[in-house]
Parts: sequence; structure tokens; C-alpha cells
Amino acid sequence: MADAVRTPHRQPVEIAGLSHHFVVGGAEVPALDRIDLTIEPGEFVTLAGPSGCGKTTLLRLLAGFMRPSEGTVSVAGEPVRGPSEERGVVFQQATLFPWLSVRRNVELGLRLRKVDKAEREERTRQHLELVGLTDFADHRPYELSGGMQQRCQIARVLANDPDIVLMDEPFGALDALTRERLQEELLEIWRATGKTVLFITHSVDEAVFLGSRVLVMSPRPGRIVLDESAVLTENGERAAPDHLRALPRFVELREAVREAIVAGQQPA
Amino acid sequence: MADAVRTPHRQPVEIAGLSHHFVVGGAEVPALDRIDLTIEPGEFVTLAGPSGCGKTTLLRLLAGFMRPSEGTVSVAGEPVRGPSEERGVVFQQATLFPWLSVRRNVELGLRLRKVDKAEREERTRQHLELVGLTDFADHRPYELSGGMQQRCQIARVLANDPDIVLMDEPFGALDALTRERLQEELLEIWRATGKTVLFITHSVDEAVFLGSRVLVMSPRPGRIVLDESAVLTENGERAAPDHLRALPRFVELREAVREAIVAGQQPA
Amino acid sequence: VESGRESTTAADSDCPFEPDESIETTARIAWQPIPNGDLVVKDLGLLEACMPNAKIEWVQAASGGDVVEYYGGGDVDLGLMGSSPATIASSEPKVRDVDLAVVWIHDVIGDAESLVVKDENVTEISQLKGGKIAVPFSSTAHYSLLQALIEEGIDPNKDVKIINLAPEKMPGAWQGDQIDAAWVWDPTQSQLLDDGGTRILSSEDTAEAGRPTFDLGTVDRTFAAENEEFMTMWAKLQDHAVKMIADDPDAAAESVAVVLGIEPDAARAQFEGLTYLTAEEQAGQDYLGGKLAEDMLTTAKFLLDQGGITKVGTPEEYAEHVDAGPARRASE
Amino acid sequence: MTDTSVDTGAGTTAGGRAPQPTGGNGAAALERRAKRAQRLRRLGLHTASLVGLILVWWLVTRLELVRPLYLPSPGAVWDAFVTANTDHPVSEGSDRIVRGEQNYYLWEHLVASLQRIAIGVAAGVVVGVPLGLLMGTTWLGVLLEPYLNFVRSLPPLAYVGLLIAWFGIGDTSKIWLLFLAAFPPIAVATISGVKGVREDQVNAVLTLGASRRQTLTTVVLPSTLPEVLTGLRVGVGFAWTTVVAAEIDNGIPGIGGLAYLAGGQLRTDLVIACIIVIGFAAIALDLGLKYLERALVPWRGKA
Amino acid sequence: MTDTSVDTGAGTTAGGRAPQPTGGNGAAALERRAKRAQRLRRLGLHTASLVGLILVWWLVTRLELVRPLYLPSPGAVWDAFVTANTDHPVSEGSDRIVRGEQNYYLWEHLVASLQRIAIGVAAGVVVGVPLGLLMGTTWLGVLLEPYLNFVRSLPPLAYVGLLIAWFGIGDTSKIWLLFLAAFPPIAVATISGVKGVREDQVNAVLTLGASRRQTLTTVVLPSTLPEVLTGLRVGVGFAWTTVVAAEIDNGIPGIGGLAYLAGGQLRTDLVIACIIVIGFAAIALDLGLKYLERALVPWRGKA
Ligand SMILES: Nc1ncnc2c1ncn2[C@@H]1O[C@H](COP(=O)(O)OP(=O)(O)OP(=O)(O)O)[C@@H](O)[C@H]1O
Ligand SMILES: Nc1ncnc2c1ncn2[C@@H]1O[C@H](COP(=O)(O)OP(=O)(O)OP(=O)(O)O)[C@@H](O)[C@H]1O
Ligand SMILES: [Mg+2]
Ligand SMILES: [Mg+2]
Repeated sequence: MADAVRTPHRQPVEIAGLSHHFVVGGAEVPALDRIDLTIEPGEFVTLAGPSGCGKTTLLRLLAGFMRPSEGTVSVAGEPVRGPSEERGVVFQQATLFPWLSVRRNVELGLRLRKVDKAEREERTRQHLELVGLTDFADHRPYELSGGMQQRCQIARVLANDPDIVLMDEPFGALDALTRERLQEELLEIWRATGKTVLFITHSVDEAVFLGSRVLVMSPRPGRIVLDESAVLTENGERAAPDHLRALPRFVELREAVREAIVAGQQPA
Repeated sequence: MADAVRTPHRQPVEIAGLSHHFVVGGAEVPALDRIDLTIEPGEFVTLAGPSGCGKTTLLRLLAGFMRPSEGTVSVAGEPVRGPSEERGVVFQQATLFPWLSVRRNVELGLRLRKVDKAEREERTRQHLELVGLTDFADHRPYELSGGMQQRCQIARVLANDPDIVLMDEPFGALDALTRERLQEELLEIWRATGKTVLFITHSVDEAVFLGSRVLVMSPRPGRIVLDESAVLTENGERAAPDHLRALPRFVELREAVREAIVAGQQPA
Repeated sequence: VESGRESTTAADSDCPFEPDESIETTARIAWQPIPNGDLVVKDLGLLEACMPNAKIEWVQAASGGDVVEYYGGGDVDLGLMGSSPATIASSEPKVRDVDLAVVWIHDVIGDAESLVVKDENVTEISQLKGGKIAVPFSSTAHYSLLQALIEEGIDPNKDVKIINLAPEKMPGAWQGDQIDAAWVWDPTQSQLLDDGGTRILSSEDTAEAGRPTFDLGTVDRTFAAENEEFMTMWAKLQDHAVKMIADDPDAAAESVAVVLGIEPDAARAQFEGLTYLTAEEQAGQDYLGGKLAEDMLTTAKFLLDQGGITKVGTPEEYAEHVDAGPARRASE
Repeated sequence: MTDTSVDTGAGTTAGGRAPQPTGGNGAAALERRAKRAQRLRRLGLHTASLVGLILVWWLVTRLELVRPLYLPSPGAVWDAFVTANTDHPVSEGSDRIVRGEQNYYLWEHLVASLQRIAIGVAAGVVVGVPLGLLMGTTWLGVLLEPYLNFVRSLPPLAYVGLLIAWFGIGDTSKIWLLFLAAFPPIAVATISGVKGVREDQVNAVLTLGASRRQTLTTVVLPSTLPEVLTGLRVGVGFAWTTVVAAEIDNGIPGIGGLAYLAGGQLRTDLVIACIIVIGFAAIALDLGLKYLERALVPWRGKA
Repeated sequence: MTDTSVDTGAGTTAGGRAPQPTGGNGAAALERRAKRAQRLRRLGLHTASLVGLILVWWLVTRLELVRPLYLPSPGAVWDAFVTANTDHPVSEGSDRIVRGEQNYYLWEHLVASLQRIAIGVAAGVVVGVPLGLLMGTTWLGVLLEPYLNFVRSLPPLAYVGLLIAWFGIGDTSKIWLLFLAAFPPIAVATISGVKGVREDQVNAVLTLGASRRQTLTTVVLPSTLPEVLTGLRVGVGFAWTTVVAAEIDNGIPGIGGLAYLAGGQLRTDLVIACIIVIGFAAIALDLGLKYLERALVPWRGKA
């Protein structure tokens, strides 16, 4: 428990026959409909889809915040029974703790796991720097701007070094420049550590740019309508970001994703 | 008071020598530095800038939620003393009322102003439809997805028909398609009613596409570093959306905005 | 649920005298749960039976102090209280707030209140030096205890520790060895005696030493002046009850038992510790007719010393607050 | 957070265990069934613990660990309870029949006290909530807060005399006392709730054109509701604790007055019967308030 | 929401009026100065209202609208207060000098009661907060809730006899009574606070690897803190209201015991002096708790 960087497990995330509905005023509101999905360890899965189609619901089921109405979710062969430190979550609405300073929020996971002080401070410093909040380390979350809160949350999850990172529109509140920088940092971390990532985004471009695999969901009830590998290679290597967007496959995939989203939204 | 559609005032929003700082733990944190700005009635002003540069702070000062440390904000010649129904606000983090259903949230302003029932219901229906929440009218806000909450908030503000609309990244949590649709609806409403709009966004494209005037702020302390008219005309008419993005002036302006944001972020 | 429901089964009892239908007074009477004629009158509904056109309201009070407060608020016209509160109410400055007169002696306290000690080797009050004695403060028992101590030359502030304790809490403290003695009345007194206590002194003894304590019937002086006939009838019925306690103790005990919510036998046993005086006795020199005012003066002097009052009135002032009239008229 | 499985975070499906897949079976019905099962389980739990407690009590008295004078046996208390609710002879064999205790059945004593409490607490809500809102939102708070704190810390036994002097020995003074007990926690909770209202929710409603009064009713009040209800529950509890003090003087009928009289006569069995009746009545009342809470504030912990 | 200007929504600059532009002058210093001015204004307000109140009181007694038995004049109460704090002759002209009242000065009575309250309330926090957390987060809540409601509605006067039988007539039984008064509101408030903890904050800390216990201490407890503190304030208030009941028996020294004895002797001036001392002590204590609240929960209304 006390070592901060752990070797990630080599087992997939398996979702089988997953359906979920909410009960609102006695009536059932379907959110997910019979989803089967296996995420291999080390994959960077991006998930797009129209607003309200069930992306967050899927992520919360994976995280173990809720139990599915039907079907199963398991990680490394074990059914998910609740939240766990191996599955870090960046929430769509930042859930920072107002009673802790920004620094304390970021180092919380390390503290909880009793990582020793020197390492804790080093990792916290690193991650505050990563998201550009070094100067705001002693502020309280409610003294930050919306984008800064979101960045703080990202730092908190990454500092805790989970095997699986579940991110719900993490870069939605960021300006283009910060967003690009963080996208690259995230890719960097992913490449270095081999983490499994599920990344929800509204930006088709971002989905295709970041993902090693791109999923699109259709709304009401949520089904996966597109599932494409997106490992874009250039001369057998993963393409450099600058070149990536110019690849014909990139443009092609982006078009496919956009169309899937539009198609999914049509009947609604 | 009781007529829902009012003729907008014909007076500008004037900001003179506006500075603001926050006091955090006894120390002053500057957020805005001597901003002078006049927004003419009927302008659609978009505001971009790096995360944490003070966009929301400026908006909150305009809304009257806070008093500036220095300088003045006035609307139609009157200094702003507090929030008012003539300045509608779409918050960065949705502030819906969980004790009211979606419908009730949307019609709240009309209820408060005692607009008569038939008109109230009609306007509510219209705006629920506008943001695509007709089917969720009887849900509670916490039963909505993040993007749906944001849409509900937009409907709430627009249904109330304020003269001045202050929007803080209203479309940040929306998928591309919904976003495009709402962008056009917003432009439509703007053109039809001649409202004054201040629109904060992270998307450079969105800023240039929507704005009749584009502002860029630099961070810490926030100053306005770019202020360009963006009324893009084609044969003397406002350009149609499809053509707009192809105009050389559009591409040029987008580049200028991007550079201004990058330049502003450099020293930080 | 409305208040004011009186005994249902005994209310139809007959008036022992000729009912007086001319009396149409409204009288509000404060009573306390003390086993004497007042409870018999209340239980049997004698006032109601003998004055069918009068309106009688019974108001329960927890202590004499409460009764004085009721008077002050104009809430009652008659009331039962111990001799200490009656004296306080007849002294400056309280007399300005409540102008009442003592018109009846419901009972003279004898063995009903006594000093019960835990250690059976203790036979003299002086042996309690350094011990703890429990007593309900501001009560007749408190007064008797202090009198008895001072009589023996024991300083109540230094030589013993006197503890304010409500009677119902004494058995617990007694059982836990937290008190050495208690001056208290029934049913706690009997309980302590059952628990191995010994009675070494009682109010009977203090009375013999010239410091008697009473439960007194009082009346608002204005009310008494305006309702002479009512007062006479009231006194006659009290007299009737006193005689009933003497002549038919079982019936009287039953009434007392109903009001107190205890067994008639227990009620009957409690009669033993109190002396009940007929109207004739009361009207005489020894009581309302003379000596009671002196007793009140003695009490007042004592209370002054204890900080209970700030000023002792003149003998005439106390005499003014004793009215033997109703008792005298009743005995005729 | 939901009621039972709060800290597992699995808040949506009640009960904490994942329901098995059930094919086409309506899941809302499933949920209803799960809820019923849970309710039954709860009832069982409560019954079991109650029975256990009575058993311990019975044993303690049976083994004479405590004197009956302080803690009578369950049987004796039950007898006192029954006697107090029936017409019964004053003593065995006597033909004088008395009605309950002090001429009222025990339940009548209870009803009398309940009436007083209901009026006192109702007045406490009517005064406490608006006062709390006012004090939480205006300068009146600064002015009145010390007085509120003054009033809410006064021991009833110290000032009940004053109330009797001002309002007589009838029900009015008793209701005043119960009111003075119930209203401060309600007011304090309201004030505290007002302080917790999110600034931006107030801002939001102001930009929608709400007047000062409308802000209070449409935002401050609903968002304060959870704390007001907690305050109400505490206030009702407090009114119960005050019922004996209120009924010491001329408190018949009244369960507090009866308990006081019985105590003075060392009738511990009746005192304990009164205590238990008070306790159960309070539990029932509180249960009602909790249902009210659940119905009125479904969004707690969610937004 | 801030303290004074809550419903204008202009929460950032205290006082509600916009400060004038001030050139280069440090704005933090400016803010400090504004705060001091505000504090002074407040003090003035309170003094004025207090003086006004005493004046009304004086007039009421002067015009003899109320009998001195119930409401003595301010002068008489002041005399009683002074007498109770000094060595004085037992009566005018007597040469026997007594110390204060019942051989203790009034302030000694106050200190004795304060000690009991401090211990009782401290125990209430130590028991009430963990119990509340437990009851709010586990099935223990379902089991214990009725018992909690039972206990918190019992009138002290009805069961103080039992406490005395079990814990003697010394301080132990009094502290128990004060504890039983203070702990239920604290526990109830804690439970209610736990129910208001945002689900996703719990989820968040669980995904960071918190154990059950760590979730309690790092999220549930801090987020419940505002309500716990409200509960604490209500609990302390209750303890004060119970101090007379606790000190009826063998309660000297003790301000409640003194008030009770003085009441029995119909010395209303001393009773009112005691009441006022209790009230002021309670206000002072509550002020301290409010400062604590402000220091511990700066985020209220913001997140
Ligand atoms: N707690 C809830 N109670 C009831 N219905 C809910 C709840 N949470 C979500 N839903 C419903 O489930 C559906 C899917 O919601 P979800 O949050 O998963 O959407 P999403 O894909 O994340 O959308 P967005 O991109 O807008 O965040 C929506 O129709 C929503 O109304
Ligand atoms: N309540 C507050 N207390 C203290 N500092 C604050 C507060 N609100 C904002 N700030 C600070 O003011 C600066 C500007 O914040 P603001 O919210 O205006 O940024 P923004 O431009 O809206 O950023 P974003 O795009 O991330 O929302 C930031 O440095 C922030 O830390
Ligand atoms: Mg979502
Ligand atoms: Mg912002």
C-alpha cells in the first residue's frame, strides 16, 4: 500500500449485458441498454455522444458508485462492488473538499494511503505544477476559477496514481492552450505508465486525438454505436501530435465519429 | 412588469477603471486590473482568455454579485448596485433549484414577475423545446446529466427575456451537435430581439463565430489585450453561418485571438 | 380533554347541612396533596353540594410558595400553605403583593414530619454534628429542623451540612449512604423508617418547645370581606371534615386516598402524625384567636435570621393577618 | 446519502446488495418489493431490541439488583398503566370506584399534554421560522441574537413563576412555557440554515427578478428546510422535556403533572409508566416528522 | 452568505455599501478598517437596545404595572446582585456577617454551574458526535434511533430521581442530567448533517483510497461540522435550561440551585438576578461558539 507508483494490473475491464435505468417518480427512465464492452489494460478509450446519452452513467457504474439494474461490471475478473482507489475518477462537476487547501486536496489520496512525507510532497508539487496551480496551492477550492477547480481535480486523481483513470469531460472548462498542454501531458503519463483510461469528451477532435480507441454512444437508451481503434501510426510509430491531425485516417475517423453522433441524435 | 417581451433599453454598459482583487488569508490576490470598456446596446461581445484570468470575475461584477475594489460599472447610466432581472446570468456551474422541477426552474422568472399563466406556459414550453428538455420537464435537476443541467439553466435565463444576457461558458458541457444548434438559436434570438450579450467561452472558434465583437483577457491581473469588431459581412449582409468560417477575415481573426491568448499566457 | 373534572363517583354526595342556595360566589381554591380535611372536602364535593349556585374551582399547587404566587397573580381566592410561606406573605414587602389572612388551621404538624436518622446509635440530634441532614428547603420541615438544631446549640451553617433534597429523592440518597438523616413527611418518612431509620425528633417536639408548625388555610382578605357567608359555609365544611376524620376515619381516609392516589390504609396511617382541630378549638386563644399570630411573629424572627425575609413586622401586623371570624361563626 | 448504505457510496439501489438480473420484470416493482422487505426487516429489528430490553429490565428487577422503589418490575409498571387507564376501586374490595388517576384516564392526561405541546410547537414554528429567516438575512439578527440566546438558555423552573403571574395558572402559561422551549431551537436552526444557503442560488434568483420577499420564499426557505426540520424535531423533543415543568402547577390533566404528583407519592411504577408513555408518544411524533422530512426534502445530499 | 448583507447577494465586500475608490491605499487595510467600524456600530446597537430595555423595565415597575413579587425594579435586582457578591450583615443592623448567598458568592455559584455544564456538554460532544456519525452511516441508526428519541424527550424532572438513586446526590448525577440534556441535540444534528453530505464527495474520497474510517474523518465529519456546531450551540443552551432541574437537590453552590431556593423563599429579586447572570453567561458562551464556527467553517454558503 505504501508505495506510490504501483505496477498496473494486467487484467481487462469487462462489461457484460449492462443496463441501467433510473426510477423517477415511480416511472423508469432508461439510461443504458445492454452494453457489452471489454477494455483491455493499457487502452486509452475515449467516449463521445450527445448530451444525456448515458456517458456519465456508464462511468459511474464502472467506478462502482451505483449498481447496475442489470448486467455486470468487473475489473481484473472481480465484480465491481464499490469505489476503489485503483479506479480514479475525475468528476464532471468538480468535487473538491472546501475544508482543504488546494495542496491538501491534491495530496489527499497519498495521505490516506500513508505515503511517506517526502514522496508525498514531491508528487504533490509535481502535479500542482503539471496543472499550473503552484501559485494557488494555499488557496481554498472556492477561491479558484471554474477551470482551476477542474485542474485541481485532475491533479488530485493523477497524484494518486490509480491503475484505471475514469475522466468525465476533464478538459471541458479549459481554454484551448491549457487544454492542449494537458492533453499532451496526459498522453505522456499514459504512455509512461500504461494506465487504462476512459475519457469522456464532447470534442470529436479530442476524442480522436487522444484515444487509442474511440467509442460513440447513442442516446435514450444509451448504446454503443461506434467502436473504432484509433491508434494512429506514422511509419509504425504513434504519430507526433503535430502530424497526427494531418493524417488522412485522423480526418476520416473524425468524420465517422461526428456522423455517428449525428445519427444517434436524429431519432430523438 | 407583467409583459414578458420588453423593448430593450438603448443605453450602453460602461465599465470605467475597474479593478478587483480578492483577499485570501490576509493577502491580496489581484483578479482584474483597470479595465475600461463600453458595450453598446445590441452588441454580442464574446470574451476569451486563459483559465483563471478573471473572466468570471468580470461577469460577476457586471451582474452585480460583487462590488469592485475600484472603478465603476454602470448600465444605462445607472451604477450597478446589485443583481437585477434586466441582466440575466448563465452561471459557469449550473445553479438550478433542486426543490423545483425542470419546468418550474425554467418558468421561475416568469412566475416571479407574475406573467400570466397562458403566456408563461407557452414561453416555458418554447424554451424547453429550444434546449431539448421537453421530455424531462418533470424531472428534478439532480436527475439530469451535466449537459442537460446546463441547457436547463440557459432555458431559464432566456425564458425570462433579460435585456442583457451574461453567459459564462454556457455551451462548455455540450456535445458538438447540440452546441452548434444552440449557437445558432442564440444568434437568432439575438438578431430578433437586439439584446446585449456578453458570452464567455474557451473556444476561439466559438468566440469569433458568435461575437459581433471579440475580447481577449490576459491573466493575473486580468487586462483586455484584444478588442476587435467581428461583424463579418458578406456582400454587406451578416454572413450565413456556413459561409462565415470560410471568410478570410474569420480565419485571420481566429488566428489573432489565438495569438492574443497565447501571448497573454506566456509570462505566467 | 378539558381540565377541571372533579371526582365523578363522590360528587353526588349530600350536603351534611342545609344547602345554601343564596351563595353565588365564584371561589378558586388552591390545594396541596397533604392528608387533611381539605382533601376530604374536595373529594366529597361538599362545597359544591352545600352551595349549589356557587362556582368552585380547585387549583393544584406544588408548594406554599406557589400558592402565594397564585394569590399575587389574582388566580385564587383561598389556598392552603405551610406556616413559613404564610408568615413570609404576611411580612414586608410581600404583604404589599398579596393581602391574605389565615382563617383556618388544617392541621398542626406532629409526628407527620420528623427527623429520621440512619445510624441506630444516634439518639440525640447533637450526635449528628458533622453529618449530612436532608430536608426540603423552605418547608415547614426545614423550619422545624433549624429550630431543633439551634435549640441544641448546633450551628446549622457550620456544625452540620444541611442539604436541600426533595422528599421523593431521599430514599435513593439514603440507600446510597449519602445522607445521615432527613427531616421529612410521608410517604418518604415511612419509607425511611421501613429502611431501618429511627425517628429521634419530630415536629411534635419542636411544637412543644414553642415552635409549632401548621398547614394553614388562607384567604384573600378582600374576598373574605365580600363573601362572609361563603367563608362561614367553607369553615363549617372544613369543620365537618375534621370531625369525620375523628369519627369515621375510614371514610375520610378513602377520600384522601382517592385524591392522593394511594391506598386508604396508608392514608389512614398518615392521619396519626397530624393534629386536626375543630372550628371551636381553632377559634380559641391557643390558635386563631390569639397565639397563632405570636407563632407567626416567632417564625418571622427566625426567618429573618435565615435570610428568608428582610424585615419583621410588628405583632399587630401579624395579628391583622389572622382572622378567626369564619372559624368562630362555624363553631356557633 | 441514503438511509442504510451511506458510506459504501452505492446510493442508488437501496439495501446495498446488487439485485440479480430479472429479465423483463419491471424494475420499479422490484424496487418496491425490496423496500417492503427492508421495512419488514426494520420492524423485526426494533421488535427484537425492544423485547431484549424488556427482558433485561425484567431480569434486573427479578434478581433484585435494583430496588423496586427506583425501578419497579415491568409487570408492576404494566399494572400501573392498566389501572391508570380504567375505572377501578380505590383499593381492593372497596366499592368506591375511581376513574384512572386524578379523575382522568392516562390517555386523557396524554391527550391534554399533547394538545398543549401541539399549540406551543405550532406557535414555535410560526414565530421561529420567520424570525430565523429575518435574523439570518437582515440586521435584525445582530440586534436580536443576544436576546434569542438569552431566552433560549433560561431554565423554565426559574421563570415559570413569572409566566404564571402574567398568564395565569391555566393552560396559557403552560403553552407559553412549551412555546419558549420549542421556538429557540427552531429559530437557531433556521438562522444556521440561512447561513448555509449558497450565495449563487440567491444571486441566480435575483437575476430572475425576485424581490427581497420572493428570494426568501423561493430560495432561502426551501434551501433552509432541512435544517428547519431538524430544528423542529429538536424543538418538539425539547417541548416534551419541558412538559413536567409546565405541569407542576395545576397540571391535571396532563401527563407531566401526573408524573410529578406520582413522584411526590413515591409511586415509581406510575412515574415510569408516564415516562414510557411520554417516550413512545415522542417517538411516534418524531417518526411523523421524519416522514415529513423525507417527503419535503428529497434532494438532500444530491445537490 | 455573509453576516449582514446576505440577501443583497453582494457578499464579498462586507457592510453592503460599496467602498469608494482609494488610489494606492492597501485594500486589505481598508477592509480591516471597515470591519472595525462595523464592530463599533454593532456594539453601539447592542448597548442602545439594552439601555432601552432596562428603561422599559424600570418604567413598568415604577408605574407599578406589575407587582414587585413578579417583577422587582432594576434597582432591587441590582441590590440583590451586589448583596449576593459581597459579605453583608444577615439583616439590617444585625452584626452577623454572611458571605454572599448560601455561603458562596454569586460568581462562585456561577462557576460551580459552569463547571458542571462544561463537563456535561463535553461528554455530550464526545458521545454525541461519534454516535451521530455512526447512526448516520450504519444500520445502528435504524436500531438506536427510537431510543435516542426516547431519551431526548424525557422530562428531567421525571427521571432525576432515578439518576440520584444511581449516581448519588453529588455532582455525578447533576453532570449526567446536563449530559443527557446536551447530547441529544448534538447527536440529532450530526445525523442530520450526515444525511446532507454530498454523495459525490463521499464517492470522491473512496476513489482516493479512503477506508470506511477515513471517509468518516476526512469527508463526513468536516462536511457535517456546520450542523454539529449548530447542534452544539443548541445543546449548550439546553444544558443551561436544565441547570435548575439539575441543582434542585443539593445544588449549592450552583446558580440553578440558588435560583430555586430563592424562588422557594419568594425572593424574586434574587431569582431575577440569577436569571440575568445565567442569560449573560449563556450569551458569552454562545458568542465563543460562534467565533469557533466562523473559524472552523469558512466555506459555508460557498461550496
Ligand atoms: N440521478 C438520476 N436520477 C434520474 N435520472 C438520471 C439520474 N442521473 C442521470 N439520469 C438520466 O440518465 C440519462 C443519462 O444521464 P448521464 O448523466 O449519464 O448523461 P451524459 O451522457 O453524461 O450527459 P452529459 O454529456 O450531458 O453529461 C439522462 O437522461 C438523465 O436524465
Ligand atoms: N472567491 C474568490 N476568492 C478568492 N479568489 C478568487 C475568488 N474567485 C476567483 N478568485 C481568483 O480570481 C482569479 C480569476 O478568477 P475567475 O473565476 O474570474 O477566472 P476565469 O477567467 O473565470 O477562469 P476559468 O476560465 O477557469 O473559469 C483567479 O486567480 C481566482 O483564483
Ligand atoms: Mg455527463
Ligand atoms: Mg470562469
